[in-house]
Amino acid sequence: MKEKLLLLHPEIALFAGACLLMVLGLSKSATLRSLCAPVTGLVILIAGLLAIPEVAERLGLLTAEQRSTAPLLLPYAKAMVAGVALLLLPLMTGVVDRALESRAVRGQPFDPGRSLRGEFYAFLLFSLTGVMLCASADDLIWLFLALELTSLPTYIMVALSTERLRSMEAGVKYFFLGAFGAATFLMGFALLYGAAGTTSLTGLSQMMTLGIIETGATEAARGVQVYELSPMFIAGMTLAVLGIAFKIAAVPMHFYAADVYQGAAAPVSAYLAFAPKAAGFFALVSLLSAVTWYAPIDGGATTLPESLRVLLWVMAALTMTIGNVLALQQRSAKRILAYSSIAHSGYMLVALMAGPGRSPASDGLGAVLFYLLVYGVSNAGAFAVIGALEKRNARGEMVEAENLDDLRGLCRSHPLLGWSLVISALGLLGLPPLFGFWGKLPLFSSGLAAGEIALVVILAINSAAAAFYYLRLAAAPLLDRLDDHQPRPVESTLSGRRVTAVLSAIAAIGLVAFTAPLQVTTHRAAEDAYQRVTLGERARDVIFRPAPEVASDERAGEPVATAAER
Amino acid sequence: MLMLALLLIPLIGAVVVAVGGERESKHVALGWTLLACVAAVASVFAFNWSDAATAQFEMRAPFLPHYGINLWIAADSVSLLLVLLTALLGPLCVLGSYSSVHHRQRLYYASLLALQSFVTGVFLAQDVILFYVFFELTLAPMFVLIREWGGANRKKASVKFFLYTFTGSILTLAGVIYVAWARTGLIETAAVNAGWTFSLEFLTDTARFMSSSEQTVVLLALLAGFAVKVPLFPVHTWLPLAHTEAPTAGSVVLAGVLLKLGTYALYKIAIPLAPAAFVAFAPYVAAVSIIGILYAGLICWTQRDVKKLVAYSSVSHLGFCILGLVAMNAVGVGGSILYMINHGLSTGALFLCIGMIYERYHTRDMDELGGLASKMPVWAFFMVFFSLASVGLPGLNGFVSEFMCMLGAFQAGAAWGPGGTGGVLGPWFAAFAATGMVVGAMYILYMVGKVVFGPLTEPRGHHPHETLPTDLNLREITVLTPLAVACLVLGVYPTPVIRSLEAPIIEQLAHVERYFPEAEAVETSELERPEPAGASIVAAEGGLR
Amino acid sequence: MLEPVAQLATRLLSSAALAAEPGEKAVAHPIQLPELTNAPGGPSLAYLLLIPLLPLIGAVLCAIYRALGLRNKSAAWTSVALLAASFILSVMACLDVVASGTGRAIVHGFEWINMTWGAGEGRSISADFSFYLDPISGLWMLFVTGLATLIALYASEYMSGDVRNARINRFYGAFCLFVFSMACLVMGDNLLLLFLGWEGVGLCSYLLIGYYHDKPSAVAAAKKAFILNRVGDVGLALGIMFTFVAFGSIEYDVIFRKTAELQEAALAGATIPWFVEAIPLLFMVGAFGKSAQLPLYVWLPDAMEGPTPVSALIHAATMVTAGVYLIARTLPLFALNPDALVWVAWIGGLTALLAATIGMAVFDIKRIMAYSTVSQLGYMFLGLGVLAPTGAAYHVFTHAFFKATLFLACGAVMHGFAGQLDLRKLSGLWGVKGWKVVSAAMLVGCLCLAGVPFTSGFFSKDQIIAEAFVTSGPGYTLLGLIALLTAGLTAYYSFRAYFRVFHGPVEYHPGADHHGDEPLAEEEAKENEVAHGHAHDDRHFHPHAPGWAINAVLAVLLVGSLLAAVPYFIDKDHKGWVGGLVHASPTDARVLPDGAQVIAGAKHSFFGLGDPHTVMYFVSGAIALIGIAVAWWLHLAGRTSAAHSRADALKRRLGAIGRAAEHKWYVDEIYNVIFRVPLLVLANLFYLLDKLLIDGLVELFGALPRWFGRRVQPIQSGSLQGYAAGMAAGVALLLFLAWAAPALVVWMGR
Amino acid sequence: MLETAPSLLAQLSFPAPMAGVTLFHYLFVAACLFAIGVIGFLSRRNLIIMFLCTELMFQGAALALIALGRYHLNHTGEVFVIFVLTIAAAEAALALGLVVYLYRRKGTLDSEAWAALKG
Repeated sequence: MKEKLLLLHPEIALFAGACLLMVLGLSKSATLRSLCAPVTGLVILIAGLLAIPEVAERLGLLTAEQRSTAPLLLPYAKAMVAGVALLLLPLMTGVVDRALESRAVRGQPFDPGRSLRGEFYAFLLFSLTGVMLCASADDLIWLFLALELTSLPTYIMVALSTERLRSMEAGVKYFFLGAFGAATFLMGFALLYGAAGTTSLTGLSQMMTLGIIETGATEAARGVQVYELSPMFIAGMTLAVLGIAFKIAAVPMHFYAADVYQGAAAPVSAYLAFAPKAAGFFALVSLLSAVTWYAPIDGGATTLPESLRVLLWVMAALTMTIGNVLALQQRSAKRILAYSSIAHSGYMLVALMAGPGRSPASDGLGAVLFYLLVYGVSNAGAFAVIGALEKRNARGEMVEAENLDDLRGLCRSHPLLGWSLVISALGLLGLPPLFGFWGKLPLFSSGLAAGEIALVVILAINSAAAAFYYLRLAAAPLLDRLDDHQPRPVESTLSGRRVTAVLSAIAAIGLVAFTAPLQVTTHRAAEDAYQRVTLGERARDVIFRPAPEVASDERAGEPVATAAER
Repeated sequence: MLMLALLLIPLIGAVVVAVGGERESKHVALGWTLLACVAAVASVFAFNWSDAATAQFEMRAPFLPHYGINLWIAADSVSLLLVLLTALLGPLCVLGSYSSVHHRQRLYYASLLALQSFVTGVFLAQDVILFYVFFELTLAPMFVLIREWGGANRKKASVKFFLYTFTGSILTLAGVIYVAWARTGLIETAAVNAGWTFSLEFLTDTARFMSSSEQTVVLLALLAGFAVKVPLFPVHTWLPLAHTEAPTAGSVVLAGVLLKLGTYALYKIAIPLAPAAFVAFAPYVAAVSIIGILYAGLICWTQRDVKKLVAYSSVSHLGFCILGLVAMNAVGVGGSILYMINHGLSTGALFLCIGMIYERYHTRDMDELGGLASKMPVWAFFMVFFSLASVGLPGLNGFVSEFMCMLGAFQAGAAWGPGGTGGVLGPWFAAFAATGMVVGAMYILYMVGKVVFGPLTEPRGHHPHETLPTDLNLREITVLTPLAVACLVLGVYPTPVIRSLEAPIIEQLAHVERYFPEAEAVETSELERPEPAGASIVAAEGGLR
Repeated sequence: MLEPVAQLATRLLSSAALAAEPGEKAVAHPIQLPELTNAPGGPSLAYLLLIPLLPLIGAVLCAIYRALGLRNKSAAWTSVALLAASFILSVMACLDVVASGTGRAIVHGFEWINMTWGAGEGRSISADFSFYLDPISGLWMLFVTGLATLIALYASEYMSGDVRNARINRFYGAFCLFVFSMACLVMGDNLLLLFLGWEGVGLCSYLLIGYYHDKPSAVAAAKKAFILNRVGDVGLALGIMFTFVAFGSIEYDVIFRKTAELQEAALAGATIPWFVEAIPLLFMVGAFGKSAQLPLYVWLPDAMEGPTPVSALIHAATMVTAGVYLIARTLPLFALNPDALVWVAWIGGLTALLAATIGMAVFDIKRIMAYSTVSQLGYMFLGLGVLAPTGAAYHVFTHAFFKATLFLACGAVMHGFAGQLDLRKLSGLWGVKGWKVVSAAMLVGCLCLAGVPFTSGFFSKDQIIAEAFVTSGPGYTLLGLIALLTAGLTAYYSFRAYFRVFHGPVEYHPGADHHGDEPLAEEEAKENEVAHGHAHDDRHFHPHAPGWAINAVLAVLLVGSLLAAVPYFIDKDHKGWVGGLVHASPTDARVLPDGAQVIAGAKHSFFGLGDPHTVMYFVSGAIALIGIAVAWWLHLAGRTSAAHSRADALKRRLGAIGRAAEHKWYVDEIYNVIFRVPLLVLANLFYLLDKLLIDGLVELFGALPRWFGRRVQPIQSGSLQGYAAGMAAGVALLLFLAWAAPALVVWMGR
Repeated sequence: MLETAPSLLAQLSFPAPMAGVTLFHYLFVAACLFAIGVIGFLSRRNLIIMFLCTELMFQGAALALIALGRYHLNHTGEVFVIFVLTIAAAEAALALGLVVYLYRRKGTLDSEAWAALKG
């Protein structure tokens, strides 16, 4: 228990910061209140730093051998989350309390009862805590709590993000469906516990290894060995995966996404598109590692138990496709981004299926972890641009200029925002050599390495279909003209949003230089996580799918054999 | 170094133009393209033509070691020639659009320069992923060019162009990755781990270990991207639209070099990566390209829009190019590579000529234009000259490549004569393709007879252009003359070029020859020696660090 | 059909066998061809390169003149000078070649297309700009350059109308370019260079037919000529490919050596491989296209849209004989496939007859001459087909002279009478002042064409017809009769034109145009009119009598046509000087003329009347005279006006047939319906297919995702319960799927 | 799950007083609770009742956990349940707050009143 706590410094820091902010937000002095954002940034920064074992050791929080034995997933996951959160923070400033503050400036007495700011940032930190805890979870209970901790604050953030009714609607949908989803994976966890008799992921994997969960193997036609798992386990696993699918907005739990993202203020949507997704994928990685891909981690023929494979296959295919085809229909940029985020979850599911691999190229889990960063960065930029533009709607109130037509000619009216949007959109599209492409590459390679050719083809076609709306998103600001009668959107007074936009655009280009180390890191992290859950041992020496097809005809046979003799 | 310069000069130029002033942007752009030309000329002299097969000016930096992806550029004679073509067309495009582009000039010339740089990159890349990166990158500036300065239907055209080619090339990416992964697999079974690599020279060893079914899958994936780019017959429909809508310079680059990306990729990547499947598919590809020759040629004959006619003629011409390629013998492939260059010259020039007319008359409708010879003789001369070049008149460049392509197709598999070579085509293919000569004459002369010759007709209510003279001005003549000279020289004295192509082609063909039907016996005996595998492994390990 | 072919083949081979016997002249054995001592080229013959080069320089100079916009005759004089020089050089070259006993000379220019992909024969292709001169090509070069010079001189006056708008430069540019291409065609030492010339002359004829490029008819004619030639060129190109694959090279020397070896093999009983037999058939197609034989002859009459000098040089004297040259040049290959020769003979004979019938009916003098050209070319092919290359070559030679004469005479008439060519509108020119030379030239030309005894045409045609009877091939006797009939028809239509235009009552109506000048600006047109004294109404119309250049050239050619008979009496044992040349050239050292002799020996009497040639003198001479008599009776005797003659009654009696003949047997219309229209329909069909089906499919695929999206969108109803229901349903479904998965996978066999 | 019940019964060691009541029954009840929750969530339109249905689903899971914990003879299940209860409580608080907030704005608790965002 103690050594577990040792790795929780970031979470602890975040938690403390949250409590501090709750108080800070209520302070009488405007200056102190205005410190909320900086303090939040500081806390997140500290958390991110503490996540790095070397730093923690320097501070004496870890001994050398503790550091050396510390799991590799945590530093990456937490630092990455902190980093993206930092990128998002300037965007989040000033979401709430603008009216209140302006009134306070005009000399009216500050009414703490109506102030939300402190809570807002606090909730942000709580939710981040949840995400980080998901990464370090090694027990179903822990996982359950972490996931809930991630979501609960966001429900409120969504509902309060604007005064408009639509954000309340978003809150309602998000909360109730979220509860539904939570119940689903809770039931799943319960059944898993029932099947395995333990809630620790390691234990679960042990039970798998010892074959307690199977009811035996059937020798099927064409020498395909299929292991039958106990139905309770299957049901539990399915329910768990589906419940978590809500967090990552994957079919069939994706319905809420578009409405919620559209209803919430763009900054919050940006956060929703990233944080719960990250949490969900961390959870899925650990959970599926516990179930283990039955195979030596040989970069080749890893595979899940049949049930899960089929389940994830269908989910991935549907998620990609439905997300994209629905995005094609939209005129609202926010809805486009929402559906595209669904599609991106689908892409990541492909890699998730592929599972661990020996090299970064064939490692699906590493690909997922890496793609989370890629997606988080580009996505933040796109949402930031939308958040940074305002226009007066029919009822005369300033609202986000989220319609595609409002983005026309942005490159000329607001060059910074325009070009950031272009770059982010192309990045999400995965146009080489932007960061997005280097994120897509491992998805393809790991998927192929796992032999999921059909799925990869679906993935390819989907990315092509996605090009259609991303192209719109990129062409509107660069090439289209704003027709005169329509109101020209103005840039929000909150300068932070522009900062996020530009930063993410820069990151989308600059991070390319760090692709290699990042991919290696993610690979190590994923491999290490997998090893820990499975206690490093190969689950079973049954290779379900025959090893990568070596040419069967004599043309190929000869030299291979000779090479083997050497 | 020179190659890096050829790659970077236009790119830097693009940035400079983009941030520079609107008014002088065209002159700046011209300056940078000319600089690129200088570099190109220098590379001609620096290149060691005596061993043209080996990639020279090599520059290499590891990018993703665990993927074996390197930033690796080099040029053998084939790529160098295509780079030269690109560099030559650069300034001509800029100069050609001096008077036709008026709004957002910075973006326009920046896109042109960027496009040139990316295309150069494709021709120089020795790493498949790098190749793919440039291959995709070319889409962006071209999309901008069509979308912003195109004709009435430009939005549809640009989106169609982008999506069509993008879809294909993503599948191509999947295919390439599949090969790389298959290689890791086979290396493991060979008890040596060379890991991943995307360097062409290492990937080429993979094929011999891949079953023909696997190769078929790979080839189909590759074709998905490359055939669309070429474009091959059934997947060509994006081209006429893109051409008719694109601005003149856009069409020139599109026809001049962008289409060559497809053919070049087929030659450089498809042949070594999936040789067995390539041989197996050659007859079908050849059949399709012959259909394309006649089909597109006949369609040209029905066109009213001159530019559309030339666009369709590109489809027809590239049919010859592919036919020569799938002949898979020296003459055919040499002809096909020569065809890439020649088609770039003559068709590019034709588009320029048409653009000049369009600037003056604001129409390309053959019913409204006619007999311009009597009004603008200089233009007429160039128009007729380039038309004859593209019709394949002996003495001009078109003929050499066209004849070589057909002869190659004829030889391939015609083992009954001393002049025959291995291959899977034969006289019948050449015979059918040869009828394309007649069709080509039909539509080109139809166009010339309508637009250049015949009684003078001008669009109703036409009044002379405010700035441009009736006939070509000095600038326009300057644009066309180099192309004309190149056409003539390549038509009369192509031998040096052909000789320089021999070595690399023979090297490239070594990959496929062992899969020729009649080569079976030889090839199995060859396989007794495991050296290739071992060599590849060692080489790959070398390549990874 | 087959039986006689086999017979012919055996005879060919046996003839070769005889030839192979010792005691034959060494030249009769190609393998023993004396190696070229001075190869490549050698100092003595290096000037050969100048023969094509000078005209090329001329073309370039004319282009420069055009660029400078010169409005004087400098282009004309430049061309004349250079062409004359190149003629002199050709003469010298021929003399040198004949003198050097090697029978041929090869001069290397520079590399054109060269590629090597391995060691050994057939592993490399080389087609260079290097030239090959032997007696046959020498013969061709002689009359090509010679006539070109004369006609250039003639055109200097004829084209004077184009001086003021500087188009004369264009004319002479194309003219010189043509001579250059012709030189490449004739003197190229490899088939690809021949092909270059082949298409080059096609281009020049395209440019010159379409010279008056504002006349739609001219442009159409030019297009027609080029495309029909292209059809032939396809055959030639394929033939060249076959040649390369079959012999591993396309250079004449190699080809002829290999051919000879094949003959050896064939004599030894080996069968000729199919791909060697295919070559002559393909060459034949090319020849038919270029030399306007059935079924590709239709372009030649329309080609008369060009200026008359062009018709004279290109479309009568030189270019159209390229086909004959090709076959004569590659005769050894043809000898390997007698079928091809049979085809050649029959196509030639039929073309001759058909064209003659049309020539009888049309009223445009130039068209008459055009059809007679087609007809005479038919004779030449017949000659080749019946193994009388000597006769064919000789007929080419004579025909070049007298047909040039005829065309130039027509041109003079056209020039003088404002483009009038209708023989119903002209009459009795002999009586008009200043037209004596023209009339005389016309007379001589017609005499030669008709084959009146002791004219040049008489001797050359006679050889061919005689051989037709002598040589035994499938239906060759019938061919001979056809040839005789055609001879009669020829005499009739040539003198029909002559009698109507140059005799009878003096009467003329001017034509509409100024021999096709561009419509110049108004004042310039007037100026032009004054200058030429042309007017559009007949009352005060003064025919524009030919000037010195035209008269001089006509006089020279007139004499030349007459003298063309002389060579027949030189070198009798090879049937004339031309025969000597043909015999001396290495290309047919083997089969011919020995083969012809053997075959002649097989049937050495003409219907039992003795030596066929002697008999033929009388027969064909008589037939020619009969034809002339008929023409006199129908068209001169008792003709009172230009328009009407006794022939009208005959024509009325003939009715439909006559009209059909006058409309060229509606061949153009038929072709249009059979080929052009269906092709056009097909093309439009393709375009439709492209837009609807192929692009439609693409669009469909593009629209599919959006369609799917529209179908899916309703699920996003926005209602909380709806979403929950969707989620629940999804969970249930996937639960079942996961439970069923193992069974499913086993069932699908993974 | 039915066909696996025997194998479970084999190791089953529930105490006598409730003889015949096997784990299977508990799980069955739990499943019923869960299902009822789902059905209620789908069928009722009042937000509060819908929330209560989610609570029902939670409790179903909780019941299953307890029974399984007893079956596996360890306390993990109970521990889990305690945490579940806390989370449920938190959610309840959140839900009630939200409901009040919503009611203030719209004056109705009908879930269908919140269907403006769609597509």
